Amino acid sequence: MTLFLQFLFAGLTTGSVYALVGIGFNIIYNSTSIINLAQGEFVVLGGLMMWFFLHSLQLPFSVSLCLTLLTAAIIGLIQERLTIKPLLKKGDLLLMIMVTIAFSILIRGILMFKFGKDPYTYAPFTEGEPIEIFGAIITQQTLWVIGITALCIVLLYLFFNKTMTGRAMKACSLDMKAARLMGINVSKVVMLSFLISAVIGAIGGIAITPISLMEYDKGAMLSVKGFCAAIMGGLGKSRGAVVGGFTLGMLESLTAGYIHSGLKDAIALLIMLFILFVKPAGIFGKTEILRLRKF
Amino acid sequence: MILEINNVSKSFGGIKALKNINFSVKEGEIHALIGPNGAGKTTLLNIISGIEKMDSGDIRFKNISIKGIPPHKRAALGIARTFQNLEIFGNLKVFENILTGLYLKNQKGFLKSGITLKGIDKDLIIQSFSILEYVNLLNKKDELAKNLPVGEQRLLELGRALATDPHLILLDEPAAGLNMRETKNLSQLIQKIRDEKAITILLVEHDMELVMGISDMITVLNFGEVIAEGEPLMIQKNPSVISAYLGED
Amino acid sequence: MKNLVKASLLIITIAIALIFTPKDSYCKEPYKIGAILSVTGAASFLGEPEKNTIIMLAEQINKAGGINGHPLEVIVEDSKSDETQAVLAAKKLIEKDKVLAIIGPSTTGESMAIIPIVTQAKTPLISVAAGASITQPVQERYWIFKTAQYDTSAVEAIYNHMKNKGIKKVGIITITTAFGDAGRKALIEMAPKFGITVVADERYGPKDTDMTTQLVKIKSAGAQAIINWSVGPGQVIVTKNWHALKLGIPLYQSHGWGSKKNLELAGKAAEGVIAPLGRLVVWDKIPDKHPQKPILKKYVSDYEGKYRSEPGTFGGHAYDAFMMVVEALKKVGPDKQKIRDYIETHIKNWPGTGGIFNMSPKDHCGLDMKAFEMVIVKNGDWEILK
Amino acid sequence: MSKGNAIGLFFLGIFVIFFPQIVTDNYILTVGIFIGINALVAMGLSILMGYAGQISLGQAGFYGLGAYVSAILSLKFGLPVPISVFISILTASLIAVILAIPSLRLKGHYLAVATLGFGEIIHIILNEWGPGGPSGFGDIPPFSIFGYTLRSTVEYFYLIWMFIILAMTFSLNLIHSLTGKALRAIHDSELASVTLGINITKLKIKVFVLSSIYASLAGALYAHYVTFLSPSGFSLFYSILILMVVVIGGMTNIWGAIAGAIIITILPEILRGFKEIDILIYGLILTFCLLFMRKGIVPLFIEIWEKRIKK
Repeated sequence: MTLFLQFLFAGLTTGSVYALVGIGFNIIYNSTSIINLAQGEFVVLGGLMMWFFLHSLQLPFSVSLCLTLLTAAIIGLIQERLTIKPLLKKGDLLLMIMVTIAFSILIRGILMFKFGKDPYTYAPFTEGEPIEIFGAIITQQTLWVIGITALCIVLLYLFFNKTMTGRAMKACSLDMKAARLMGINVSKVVMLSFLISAVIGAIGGIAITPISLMEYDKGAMLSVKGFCAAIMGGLGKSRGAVVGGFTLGMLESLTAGYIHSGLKDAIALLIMLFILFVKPAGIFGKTEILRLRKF
Repeated sequence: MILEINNVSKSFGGIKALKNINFSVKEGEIHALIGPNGAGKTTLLNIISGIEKMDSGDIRFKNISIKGIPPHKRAALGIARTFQNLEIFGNLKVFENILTGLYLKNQKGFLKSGITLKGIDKDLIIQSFSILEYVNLLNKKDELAKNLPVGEQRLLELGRALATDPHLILLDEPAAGLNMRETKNLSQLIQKIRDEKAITILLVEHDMELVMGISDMITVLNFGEVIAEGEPLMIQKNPSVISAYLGED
Repeated sequence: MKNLVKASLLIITIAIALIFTPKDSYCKEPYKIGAILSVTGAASFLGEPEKNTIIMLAEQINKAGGINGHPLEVIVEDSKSDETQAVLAAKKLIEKDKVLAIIGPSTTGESMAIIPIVTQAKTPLISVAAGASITQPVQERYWIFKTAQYDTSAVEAIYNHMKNKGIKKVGIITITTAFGDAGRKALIEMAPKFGITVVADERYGPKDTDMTTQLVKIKSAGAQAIINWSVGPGQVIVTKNWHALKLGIPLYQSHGWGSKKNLELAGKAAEGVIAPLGRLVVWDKIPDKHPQKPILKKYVSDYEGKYRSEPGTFGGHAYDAFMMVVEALKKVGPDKQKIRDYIETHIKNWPGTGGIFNMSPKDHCGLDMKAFEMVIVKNGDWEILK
Repeated sequence: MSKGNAIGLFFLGIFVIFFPQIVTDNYILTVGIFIGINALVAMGLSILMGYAGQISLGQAGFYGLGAYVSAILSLKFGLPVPISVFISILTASLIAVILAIPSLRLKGHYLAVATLGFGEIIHIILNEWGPGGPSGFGDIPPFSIFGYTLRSTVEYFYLIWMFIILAMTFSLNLIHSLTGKALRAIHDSELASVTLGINITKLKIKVFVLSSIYASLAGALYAHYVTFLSPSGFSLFYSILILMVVVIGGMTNIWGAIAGAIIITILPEILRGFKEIDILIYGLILTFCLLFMRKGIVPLFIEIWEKRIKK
């Protein structure tokens, strides 16, 4: 029991980050049908920039936090304005997926230039002894990570359901043409979706860095895993990404715990492929007829 | 009867786009399908060509049910179509667009294509030219399709559909965006296709002059239902048709 | 007119200055040595200090008048931690630059990839990577040497220490890279010799974020100690997880642990971690009479003076490789066969940064477990265990 | 095949035959070999992207599969090299079919996703179960055929470029056949293509299998040339590198695969001086190409050339 609980906690920690990255994927996918493969880079950006403000500039925690989120938002904005907007009109999805890859390499290059290849870390948000629950141990930072993820989910839910802007974005994801006819500024929605995704990724990075350290090239792995999470939950369904992320984290941890740790990455990917082939709309989604896409 | 639509229904997220549609198209006729915007005309064409699935009902083509047959196989059976929002292959040359239509009856294996040195048969190219001549586009054969004006793109789509050697062509608003002269040429061309090639035509069109001028039979749709059917003169006098159109205007 | 006079005066002054500048004995043809190092890419933490070391040493030697009057020309190629690039670099050094010997590559995989090439070209290769397969079987590795300690030696040092402490069951956790894999194989293979059983064999990826699952599993398998074998962030995460879980069993790290950076990143979580480290890392803590001490002192202070960072164990491997080649060149001149023979037969009781080397036709590495000191982390610093 | 392409191929052939006679530098020939290997992988992806409108992020998986299967069969099972190369290609294309059928039946980016997952799985498998694990393994037999073993760099140069010319001929024939027109049609409008009776799923699967064949062949040649393999060269990074080759060279023209391979293979040699910012430069080049030179180098040059002729 203790053992199982301990595996569960480990799964929750990694699952939180996967979920946050997965949500980022979905927000952008909904507004543009693009798979933003630079999503993981924003997690890295969050962790490294936080370190930069905290340790290099010696700023207080709250200021560093705000500045980090601001930086991420700006980079997200730059990505959309510079690389997505000019291509969106062309409607060539193939090109847009590639440009997100290009942008991820760009961010990675800049981060390496600035921070080098060393890993970075900073102190946990609260100092203190780990907590024991039924014999299983959970660090305070882990609780922070899970708590922050939960908070993000709640805030996003409120945003998309209770605010005008959020509703407009939701409308866009259902039918872009109709949304445009209804007078929604689609270009703004796309921009906003990149901005929000960037900030969410950065939040994940800020929270996880004290546990897992952060280095410039961690993003690709996070993108792949976050993407698995999004696929598992059904691409485009925000709730799906949350469940997908935690399921994935849990599965990895349980595989490592009960089967073998060498297999945990393969298991995650195999499940993703399986879902893709058998139930492409995700665990929860209904398989709809996917329309022919015009390239 | 070359095409029979039996009790076809279709709904999109709770909204019924088509309700128990029944009508049939006689071989060798120009059959028009008219109705106000949102009446479900294009949806019906999509269902006939197999791009969208119907919820219930049956469609018979040449007395065979084509329910559940994928679109490319329907094309092989002899159903061709054009699109309201032009779907030409913009990056291909005009005559190459026709070649894509000829692919259906002249395709070779993938491997064979890779080891055949001489490329596309001369015969096929000549055939594509004669189709272009038929639709009056021969002088544009080497241009990129995307550089053609809308009117000629519509002709190109028609030519491409002809290249598949069909028995039935579904025309989705072929006159949209054309000027008077172009519309007139188009109507002559459509009649020529029926008369010379004996191809049946199912025409969705808003231009009433064109419809009334060339159709042998007209079916009127409104809110997903057939409200009238008959020859042009009869339809023009039908009170429910008039009210449907007046209601729109 | 005035300007013209000024200009000609200037030219004359420069010309005189050039003529009378003491030449660095550039009258003799330079000796060319090649180096293939992972300066960028995944293994850049190895290649970077290695490259710095070699450039620094070459400068020092040329400043001191070169080798027997011949200047030394070192051509460093970046293999980008990629075997394909290493092959290309080896071809270039041999065919184009016609070097007398090659130092590197930094990783075992890259070294293995170029062994056929240097063997065919009959060029001595002194690898700075650790894998035992680089120099074994030694009869097939006629031209190949290496200066990094065997993984097996590090394992031996750890198991020896455990034996003395009465530890009989260990759980190992290794990274899924060539480094971790080599360690894993050595750990499993050598355990019986020391009466030790490996009760858990866990792994993690180079970009994994949390290893608590593996550690808990090791503990629950009844291990009395944990051995982690990795380089990079993984070893710090394992340390942090180990500390947070309060497992109550000691954590051993590999010889890859020897960087102050790790202590900084792990903070107080690193307290009590034990690892076999080369003397380079703890050079200021070894007794003055130790034969390695003067070499280490000079090397570390030179390096830190020039690059403002610590050279680490890996820079040391390049130091040893380079100095072996230089000594051979000094004694036998520019002859590839003679350089090889000299290294094989004359590097005896030879103090380097990695240990005291004893090369022989049977051993092209020349180091054993005596190259390591068992070091524990105490108060944020290293402390040698007696 | 069009006249221009036939002439191009002829000159490529002449060039390949005489290049090693003029340039005897083994280093440059080795660079040439690696250009050839990258070009072969890129050629498949170029047809897939430019003609079937699909993207694969897992070409490294097929490349690695080809390399490992052929190496293992010849080393551990003692099969003659050409046979093991053949079996490795067969294995890769079989897996391509298994992967393609479900993901190409769906519309959109599912192939990108599936191949991404596939590539990573192959990487993990090679790490876990490949001979030597992450450390890799050596002593792979060199390429030999009819009892003759290829040893020198020149021989491998000829071998690899012979395969390039063969693959190029096949690809050009295909593109200029009626099937090629159908493929281009799919790229422009899937909707119109199906209504013309083109079985787009089947054609896409075939193109995907073709791309896997090229990639696995390249991998097998790599294995028997370098004679050492480790999983590190077959990661997502290589898939993206090949993607860059195709984008830079131009995906609507398969000559672009060769041009792109030349640039991407030589670029690291040029960038040696910029070691800290090389990733940045890669990113900038790729972004630039996608935003401002979408067609890629080869189609761009053809366009400029045609304009000049018209004048």
